[in-house]
Amino acid sequence: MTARNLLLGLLAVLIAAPAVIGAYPLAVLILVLHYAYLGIAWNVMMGFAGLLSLGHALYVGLGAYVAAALYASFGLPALLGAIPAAIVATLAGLGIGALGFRFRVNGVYFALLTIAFAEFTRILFDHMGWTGGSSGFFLPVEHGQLNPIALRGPPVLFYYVALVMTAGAFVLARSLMRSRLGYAWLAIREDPDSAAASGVDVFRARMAAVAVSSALTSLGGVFYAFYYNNMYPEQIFSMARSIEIILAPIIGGLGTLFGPVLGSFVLTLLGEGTTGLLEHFGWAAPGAKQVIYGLALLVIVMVQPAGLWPWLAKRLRIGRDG
Amino acid sequence: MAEALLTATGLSKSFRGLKAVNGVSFSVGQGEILAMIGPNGAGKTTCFNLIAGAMRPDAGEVRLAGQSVTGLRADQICRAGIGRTFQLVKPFAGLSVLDNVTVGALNAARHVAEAKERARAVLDLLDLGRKIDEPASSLTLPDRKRLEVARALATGPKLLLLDEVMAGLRPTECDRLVEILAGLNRRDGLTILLIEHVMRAVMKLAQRILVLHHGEQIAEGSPEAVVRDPAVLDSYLGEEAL
Amino acid sequence: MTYRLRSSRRALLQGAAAAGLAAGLPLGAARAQGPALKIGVILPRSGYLAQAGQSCQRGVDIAPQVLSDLGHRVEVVSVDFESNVDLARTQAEKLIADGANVLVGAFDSGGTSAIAQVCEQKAVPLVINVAAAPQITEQGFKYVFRNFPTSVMLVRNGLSLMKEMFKATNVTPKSGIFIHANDTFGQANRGAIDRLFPTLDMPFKLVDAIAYDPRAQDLSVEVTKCKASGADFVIVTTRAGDAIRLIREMVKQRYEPKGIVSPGSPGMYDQEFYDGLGGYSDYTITNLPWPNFNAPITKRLGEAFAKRFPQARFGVDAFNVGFTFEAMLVAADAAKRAGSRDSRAIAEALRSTDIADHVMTGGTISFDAKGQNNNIASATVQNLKKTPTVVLPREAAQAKPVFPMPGWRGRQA
Amino acid sequence: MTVYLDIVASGVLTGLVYGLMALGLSVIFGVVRVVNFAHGELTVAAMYMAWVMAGSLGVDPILTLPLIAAALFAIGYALQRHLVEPFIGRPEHEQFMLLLAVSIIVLNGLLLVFGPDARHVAVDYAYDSFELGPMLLDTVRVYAAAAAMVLALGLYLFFRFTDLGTAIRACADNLLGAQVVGLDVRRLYALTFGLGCALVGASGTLMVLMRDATPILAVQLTLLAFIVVIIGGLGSMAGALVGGVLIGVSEALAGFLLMPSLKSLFSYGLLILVLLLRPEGLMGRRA
Repeated sequence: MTARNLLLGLLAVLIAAPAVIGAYPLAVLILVLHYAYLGIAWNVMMGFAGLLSLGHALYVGLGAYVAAALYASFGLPALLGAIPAAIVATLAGLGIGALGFRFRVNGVYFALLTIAFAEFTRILFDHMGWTGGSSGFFLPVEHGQLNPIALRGPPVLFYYVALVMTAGAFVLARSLMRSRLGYAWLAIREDPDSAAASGVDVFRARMAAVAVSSALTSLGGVFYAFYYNNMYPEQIFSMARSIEIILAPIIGGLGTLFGPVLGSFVLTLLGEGTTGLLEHFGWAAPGAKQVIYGLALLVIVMVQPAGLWPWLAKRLRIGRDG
Repeated sequence: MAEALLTATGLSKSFRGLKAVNGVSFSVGQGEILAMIGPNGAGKTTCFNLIAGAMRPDAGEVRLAGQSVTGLRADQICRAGIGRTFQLVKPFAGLSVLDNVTVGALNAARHVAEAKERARAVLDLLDLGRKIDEPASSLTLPDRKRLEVARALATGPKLLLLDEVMAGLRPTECDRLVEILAGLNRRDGLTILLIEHVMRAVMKLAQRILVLHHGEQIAEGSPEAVVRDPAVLDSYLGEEAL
Repeated sequence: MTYRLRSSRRALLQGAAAAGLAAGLPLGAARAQGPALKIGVILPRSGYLAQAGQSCQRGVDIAPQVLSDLGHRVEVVSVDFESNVDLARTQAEKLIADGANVLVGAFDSGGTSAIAQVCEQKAVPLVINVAAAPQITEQGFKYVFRNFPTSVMLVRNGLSLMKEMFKATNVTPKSGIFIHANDTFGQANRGAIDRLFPTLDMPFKLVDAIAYDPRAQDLSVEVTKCKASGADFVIVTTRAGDAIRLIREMVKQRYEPKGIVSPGSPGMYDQEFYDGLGGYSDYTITNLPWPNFNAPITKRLGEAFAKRFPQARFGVDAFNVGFTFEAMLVAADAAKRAGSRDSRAIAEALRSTDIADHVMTGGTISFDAKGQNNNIASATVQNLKKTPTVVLPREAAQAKPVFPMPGWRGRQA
Repeated sequence: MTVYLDIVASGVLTGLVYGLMALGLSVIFGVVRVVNFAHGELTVAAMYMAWVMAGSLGVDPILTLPLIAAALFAIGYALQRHLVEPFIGRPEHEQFMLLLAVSIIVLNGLLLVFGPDARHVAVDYAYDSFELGPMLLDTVRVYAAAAAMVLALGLYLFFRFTDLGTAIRACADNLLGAQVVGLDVRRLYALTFGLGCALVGASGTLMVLMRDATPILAVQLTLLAFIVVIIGGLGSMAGALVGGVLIGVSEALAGFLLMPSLKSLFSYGLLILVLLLRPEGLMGRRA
């Protein structure tokens, strides 16, 4: 059971899925793939370069707003709008990274810095008139139109876009992990001083990690904008979304390639499954599902802090970073 | 004496008033092995860190093959051609032995495949060939020492800085390492500057010895001469002893 | 308390038949006893909108029984989207996959818009109980029907009722100030006031507009700013909990405006408002659509509510319960007229909705081309003896409006 | 002119309440170095406890303060001993996940038990305000501010002059050194976490006088506590108060002069500046 054919098998199943499953499972899978993608993007910064970002919703929001604004005012289709969106998010990421690293802000303080920037931007967007401020930004909804370039179409289009994005991010992460830059990241994550002594330019490598991570994350934001067709600063830049983004990679397995994907599957199914079970037994009092979800997180973090994928990989005797 | 590969002039560094290194000047000839000895707290490791870019000197200059490298960052100095090990070994614990050394090898290779090849060669040289896929965290202390040397060597240095690599090794392992280092020096003309307490290794390897005490040079010369120099004995055994 | 009222079909049919006979209500032409209409209800019962979501849910819980008295057999499936847009989408798909013929929801404008898109794609009608963002009915949806006023309508009705109140009590404030939460609803109201205030030649000058952060720990600075503006009339748009803090600060800072009026936001008619402020809650006013208590259907809804939720007060929950029940009534009525449970047929029938006797104030329920009900009227609801009481328009009034409101002193908490 | 006096006075009062609310975090984060992301949720739990106690005993919540502080102390001690201890020294993201899970459980547990409606505690002086010259000082917040200063002073004396306090400070300064000299670090950390939670209990009891207890309050309190503690300076009791006042006054002025909805823009801006320029905070020692 090598990692390769396990992955190809999963990909084949996912490609065929829409033909067999109903609209509800399809919507759930879109959510799974969306957060798997964002998990991979976030993991580049944390899993590879050891930088804990708790404000990644900032890049989702920037990506969404830029692409949506360009589409609404100039009709620029999503795929083209994604480029300036990624550029804006990357500049923001580089700005935060440069400030953080230059002033030697690290560990918990770096995490707090990312939170501060995300909340700062949320409040700014709450007051920006031309993006609708806090009453939200709505995209015109085209009915019954299929235009993949502009991300206009039925959910199954978004499913395949999410699948392509996730697979692409996986392959990109895998190649990065095996590249010169990837080795530099892994070295920095383990020991920055020793990495420097081995010829790694720590500052530039970290900035590269932030740039790649924020650019990828912003593409997830572009997807969000055209899938939901509306954005509120309070929801898209929210702390809750930043936390949602880090759950899958941490529960799945930090620094691994498949961790974020597995984590996203497990957590989303845990959520939907708990809701279903509770309703079945009639205990669906509001809050009950979240208490169970919290307990599950607690158990996983205490029993298997390195994440589920490394544990599972050992069981299936696959290379750890498969 | 061969023309100097490394020259340090007037190196000084103090920490909140304590003069750890005070005006140290010396040079290491191309292809030479110089040992730096002295009691604990003499400023040896600080001197190393000033040369290797881990710390910025308060005063003084460091030149490598005629080029000034004073105050450069650790990675710039590594790229300039100085490989170093740490007194307290700092492996990339979560990575495999091969990946640990590949990180260093990337400093001297165009792409990853070439770096891996280079890493395998250096690991074989240091008798770690059989353990390349094990995580660095599972290695014994001697193996970690060898891993540290391997990573420094893999960066393709002109000058190798070794900080007490023999500490904690059994005599046989010590001799084996001395043999490898001597071979590199003979075969590839690798210049070595090492800090070492294990006199057994110093006497075998070093062509010249520099003695530091309280941050200052108190003696320099051939191993035989230095070992008998009264000032050196005082520094180790303390004045009253006589 | 089970939320999934998927009680077996048999029990429901018996209940409906028995109720029909017992009440002697004409069941209309004996329809073929086809299966009941399946309504999927989607509300934020947890998360930051839990308070409003659960209030609407109380309307859902009593609706089937009241609707069956009116000859509509409905089966309700309720889901909680936890005030989270991602879940709004998946839970809407789940309801439709489970066979819901029509959806009702969702209070939060972001969630409602996400659900609207799912309904549009699946051609399943969505009847919005509460959600004020105007854009929802501007996006060209054919399967979305909103029996709830947009913020523009709320503010227009609210401002004209204020003028009516000034005439009724022949007291007119000199200067007013508008203080609102800087969130979706607050911003929408701000936009509406900026646009409408100049056009309605209001008898007082609007001195300033203050936006506050609903997350703020305390609102003392905001009230100080109001007091400093010298305004003697305060218009507020708040989230549930903020209204309490605003009034408390006004009492502490001894700021006594002639009136505190909301053009339709939650906060000043929730049970926690009365618990929190006691006597200080009196005389505050909210202009919003309110149940017409003289209508028989409202009485029946109130009785069902009292039986099912003895500890809650119908008068207080009436806004959320009323609009949520009306949304389900609209859906059931359309299904009955369409004579089928097919979603497209129901949607077609919804377009020609024309319900005269319904719970909330205002003309008959009917939808324009964009699916918006424009006949919703507002009433002036003033808190008298800690109870929301309709004081305007005169024909629906239960008491006379008190304006200007007495000072804070002498009222115990 | 007096309006500015009012604004600044109100800012100082609010700031001291912020400080009171952040004291518990300053102790836990400052000493045990654990990112207590459940701080807000524990505060709201204390508010609910105060509401229940005040309701059932029919007494002013301030009298129940010692009881609730003791209850929270026990919770904190148990939390550290059984949940947090294995995570000391582990990477930050693991600690963050642990306490995030705890916060999700506590928050939604409260929603389950108490429902979403705000719970209010009525006290007769709730609407009074002291007159100090032209200024009107809100009675409740004056009490809370006074409590904040008393607690901060008490903490300062505890850490400065008692053996236990000194031992805990030793752990904070140099964990290894403390262990080497034979301090039972496990017990000390548990006591510190308990002490931190006891402070959360005290501030929760007073908070319920100012804000009605509702689950959604929790996340705001957690973020605010971190801002106050970082700006004020880790592990410094006075720092929490100074940080609180600095934010309270800056928010008040920004709210009054510009727009109240921009208040927290300034606190986050301030946090960014402090994180960059003086990470140890105004009153903290260089880490």
